[in-house]
Amino acid sequence: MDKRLFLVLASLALVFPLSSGADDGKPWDPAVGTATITGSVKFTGKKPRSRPIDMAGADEKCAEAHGGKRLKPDTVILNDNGTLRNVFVWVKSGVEGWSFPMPEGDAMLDQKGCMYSPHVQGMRKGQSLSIKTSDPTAHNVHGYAKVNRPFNRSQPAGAANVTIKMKRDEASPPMKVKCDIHPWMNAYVAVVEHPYFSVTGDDGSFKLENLPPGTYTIEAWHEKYEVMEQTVTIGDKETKTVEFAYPKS
Amino acid sequence: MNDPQYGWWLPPDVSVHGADIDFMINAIHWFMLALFIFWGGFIVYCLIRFRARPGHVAIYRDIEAKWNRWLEIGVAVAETVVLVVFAMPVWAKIKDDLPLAPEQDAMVVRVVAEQFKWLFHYPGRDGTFGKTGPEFYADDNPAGLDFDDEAGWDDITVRGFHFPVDRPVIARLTAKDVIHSFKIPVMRITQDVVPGMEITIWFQAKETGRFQVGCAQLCGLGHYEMKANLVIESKEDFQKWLDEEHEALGLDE
Amino acid sequence: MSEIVIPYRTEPHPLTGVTSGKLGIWLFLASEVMLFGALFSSYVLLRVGAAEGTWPTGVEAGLNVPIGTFNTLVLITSSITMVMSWASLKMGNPGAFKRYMGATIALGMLFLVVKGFEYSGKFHHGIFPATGWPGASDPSTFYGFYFTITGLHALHVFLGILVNIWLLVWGLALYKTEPERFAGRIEISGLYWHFVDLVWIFLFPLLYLL
Amino acid sequence: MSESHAKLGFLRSYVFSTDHKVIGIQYGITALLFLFFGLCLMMMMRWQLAYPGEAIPIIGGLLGETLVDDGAMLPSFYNSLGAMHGTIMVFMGIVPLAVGAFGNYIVPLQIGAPDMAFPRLNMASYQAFVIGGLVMLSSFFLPGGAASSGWTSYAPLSVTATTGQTFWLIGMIFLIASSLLGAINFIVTIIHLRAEGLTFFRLPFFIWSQLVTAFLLLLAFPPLQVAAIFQLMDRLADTSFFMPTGLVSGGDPVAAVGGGSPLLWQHLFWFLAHPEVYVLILPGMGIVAEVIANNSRKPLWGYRPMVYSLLFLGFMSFCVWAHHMYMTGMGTTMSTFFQITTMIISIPSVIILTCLVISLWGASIRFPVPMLFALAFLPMFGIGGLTGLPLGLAAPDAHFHDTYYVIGHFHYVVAPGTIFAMFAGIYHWYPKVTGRQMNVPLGKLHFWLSFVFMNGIFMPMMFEGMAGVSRRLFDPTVYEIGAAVHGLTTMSSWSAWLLALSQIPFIINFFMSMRKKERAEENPWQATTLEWATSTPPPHGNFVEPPVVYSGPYEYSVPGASSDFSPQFIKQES
Repeated sequence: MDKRLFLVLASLALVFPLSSGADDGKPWDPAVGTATITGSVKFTGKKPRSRPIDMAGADEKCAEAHGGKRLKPDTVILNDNGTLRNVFVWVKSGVEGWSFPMPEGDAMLDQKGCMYSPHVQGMRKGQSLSIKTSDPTAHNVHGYAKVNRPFNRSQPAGAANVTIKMKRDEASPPMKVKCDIHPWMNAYVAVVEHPYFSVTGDDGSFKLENLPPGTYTIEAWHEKYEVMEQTVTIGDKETKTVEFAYPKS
Repeated sequence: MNDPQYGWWLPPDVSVHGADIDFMINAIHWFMLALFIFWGGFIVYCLIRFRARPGHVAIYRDIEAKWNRWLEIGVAVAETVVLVVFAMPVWAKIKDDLPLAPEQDAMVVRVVAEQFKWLFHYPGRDGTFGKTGPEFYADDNPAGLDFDDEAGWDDITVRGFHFPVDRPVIARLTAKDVIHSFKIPVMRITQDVVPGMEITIWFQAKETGRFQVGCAQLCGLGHYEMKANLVIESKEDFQKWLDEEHEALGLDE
Repeated sequence: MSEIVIPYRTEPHPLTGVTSGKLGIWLFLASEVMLFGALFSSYVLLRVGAAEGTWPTGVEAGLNVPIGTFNTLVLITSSITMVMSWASLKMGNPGAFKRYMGATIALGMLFLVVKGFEYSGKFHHGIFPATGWPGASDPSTFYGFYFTITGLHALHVFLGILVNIWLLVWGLALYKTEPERFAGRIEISGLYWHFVDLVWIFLFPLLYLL
Repeated sequence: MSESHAKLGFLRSYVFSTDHKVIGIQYGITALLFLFFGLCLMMMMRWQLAYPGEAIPIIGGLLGETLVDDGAMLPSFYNSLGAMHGTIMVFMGIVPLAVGAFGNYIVPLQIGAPDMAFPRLNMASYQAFVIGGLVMLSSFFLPGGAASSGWTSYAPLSVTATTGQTFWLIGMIFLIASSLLGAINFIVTIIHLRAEGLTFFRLPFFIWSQLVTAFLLLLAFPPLQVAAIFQLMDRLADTSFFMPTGLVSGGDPVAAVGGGSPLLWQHLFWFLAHPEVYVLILPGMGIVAEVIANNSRKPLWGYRPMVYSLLFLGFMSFCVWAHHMYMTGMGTTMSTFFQITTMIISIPSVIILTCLVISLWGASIRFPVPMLFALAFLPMFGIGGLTGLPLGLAAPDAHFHDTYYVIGHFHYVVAPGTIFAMFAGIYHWYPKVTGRQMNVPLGKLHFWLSFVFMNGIFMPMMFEGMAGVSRRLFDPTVYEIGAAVHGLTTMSSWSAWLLALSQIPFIINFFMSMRKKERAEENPWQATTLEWATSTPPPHGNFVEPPVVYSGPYEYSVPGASSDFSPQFIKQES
């Protein structure tokens, strides 16, 4: 239950930290990034059932944001074109050895109407996750990180953003975020070392741009289904399409 | 914010069994007050009459007090009366007399406690609960329903508690993670909800109203927020609410 | 600052008939009875509460009864040698005391070594305190109890060995000046040792046989 | 060379001393510091309760961002404060003060012994207490904060809690070991080292209370030791003694645990913790009995019934533990048994209190500061005891369980109850320890302010509980009932802060009186018991000549005697 005690003791023992940062590769050269992988995530099975969330019984302030309409969980959302939303697609291997420029600003996670937005997102290792509350009620954001340091912070209505720096990769599986006060609220945040990741939206498509030519393992992750993998080789200025189909049959 | 119905003494009682509890609480407090005044009066009297002053000498030999024996016997008798005449029968009625007979027309509801909200599970139109189990718990399935079981598909799972007045309610309480405690002050109910156990309680309301369900056992940092709205309503209103909830399920889509 | 003299160190108190040290160790053992009593009652409570067929007997769970029996005999023998060492002191034979005390310590260590082999055998088979009983649909806490109770008992044996080694190597100097007081210390250590032995005699059937 | 010698001398005589008097003082100072620390934790909690969500004045800005948000307290920090306030007050404040300090200092003196039976064991138990205390305190600096599962540490919440809980358990194991060693020492000392002529029924009531307390510690603590070991195993070795099958964490089922029982923890915990309640109160009763007998200038009324009640109380305290668990779904047979035992155990408490009250009849009552505290103890403990009555019955408990009524009830027993008794003891024995009297006007100021504000804190809690406000709520105004009685909460908080300020006269008095030139008389209270038979402060070894006892402990105002007190250690002309 309490592996962290061992970690604390172990880190106490290591007074002088071992040298780190061996993974800093050569600086990124935009000129090589010419290839693109696109595709979409189809959904072929029977539509899974879901039940509406009742917010009003526990917290009227949550329900007011939706005008009394019942929301359904964000777990499995099927698009009209038969594709699956909220699938995290990323390059699992093949881009090692580069040091990519960091994006400006933080990755944002908003708490609005007692739902997290976005439900699934990717961010860069070393970037900060900024958790905002737009609700007139208290939230408590609890990050069930397994690789990074877990966090658990209360945010009363109108509180300042909680900012957490993600120091390690944690993409497979992504970190789960839950609200301790509203148990139906959950989100997933994947922390990736490079910028090649994408989340399927309302058309079920994804796009991984500016890749250097090479052979890549592409992973697709969905919170409810099994992880899928495909290997692609792309050449200079080439665009290839990769299709995933859920659920695995 | 100040709700006039709550003050310094007991909150309003809308339950059928609460009158007995309230009677006991009031009677015991009158008894306590009488005892306290008697004792306090005696002490103050002694402090004044037997204060040290020139010429006053304490009495060495034991005073022959008989009344203290009577006081102690009186306390013992009062406690026995409270225990045998009130405490035991009242508690036995609350705990053991489950309204299981069909003519009592008890409503059954399943209550699931989790960090940090309550969930209320009604059997829905078909009157039967769907199959449930801890292995089905998931973020999109807080009630732990087996989605493949048709009997459970019309079940109503909500975060607020509604039940009709003048009809016995049997609540089956389970907890997912840690110990919680199901508390409704106006119904004079407190019942710990222990993970790994299903605890059955029953109660019946005699008045309608809007109140709150709370958690009385420390269950983590969101313990203070673990509340649910409670609506005790007439049978007609309750049926109307059930119908609305059935609509909200969107089964016909 | 002169050394203050506290009475009833070596002579028994007329009311209780024992020295202070002995009364102290009896009280300590009373609290130890509560300790192991609580362990045993917890075991019984969870075992009675476990669902049908989820609680293995010791043999089903892979505990080795012959080894357990051997260890029981080892501890009983060590209790006998403990008594003999005290008796030899009383008869004014420090040489025999050393031999018997040495044997007690050696037997205690043998017990721990055998126990260690039992543990490592379990670990080797992938059985840890957190392991549920694999034959059952519902996990039980049998192995948790097995490791916790025997572990605590082994800790008691270990502490007993330490005390005995101290008495044999460093404590013996007292024999030359105050033989009675030293014999009293051996008796106190012996009472503790017999208690640890007795606990095992309850533990062995509870975990291995029932 | 000579300097290092002197240093060694200092360490040997003040830090690693085996003299019961020095150990008693060490316990006393450490426990008072812990009590003060516990008070500070409580003052922070009271701020959050009175002004939820507002920044804590002064210290709010100093705390880290995991504890406060813009200076306003976060719920996890509140829970830590609650758990640690309870633990510190009970296990590191009152028990060490009542048993460690008063027991160590007074018991050997009052029975005419040169020291405790096992002086080195005595030192070891103080050291174990300090280590346990430091482990507890250090947990505040852990990443997840200190233990936050309440002082009761109910599983499974505590099993899945942050690392602070592990420190709590390890700290508890040290504190328990300390208490066990101390208990053995007290029992042997009281049975074996009584002075000649000091038969059991000539023992002062305080000694009896320490003897019974020691037995309770000896027999009740091992089960908690077991519970702590089980919980450590659950946390560190992933066993599931307290973890049932089918738990869910973070919305997902936990597969690997199962087979345990959360109620097992409660049984083991309360089997200790109910006798623990008597550990908290009995030494207090003992001190009050001493002070009242001394200042009423007459023998205690009903000494023997009091002793028998005490013994019965000690025995019965092992049979009532499950009255803390009526609401866990136990059957009516079990609850009936525990309701009956609970009603039975109230009778000896009533007898002791009645005897103390009747002792005032026909007395010649003086009102020095210790007597004021002892007299205030009587009604305060009375309120605490009486309010236990509805809680001991299952049906009213259905309303009161885990409300502020419970908090009010047990605080009336231990705060204006035991702590007032402790103050009575400090004012009473201060001249014995230091050879100086404490300042009287400052003492009276301290008493009256404390008396008013103690009630100001806890009386509102009774009404809040009556209204149905649950305890351990970070922000009770979240509930309609909590918002309706928020005025009471605020009153409680202000009283708490004023109570803390009221301790300033005491602190000044405590330190300034030590430096007074004027020495106290050898027997300033004209007392009869043995601690006054030796010089003040007593020498190493306590008595130059072993004292001999000729009479009972409270021979005051004996007809025909030359003065109004006839000490035990002086043979009377018959």
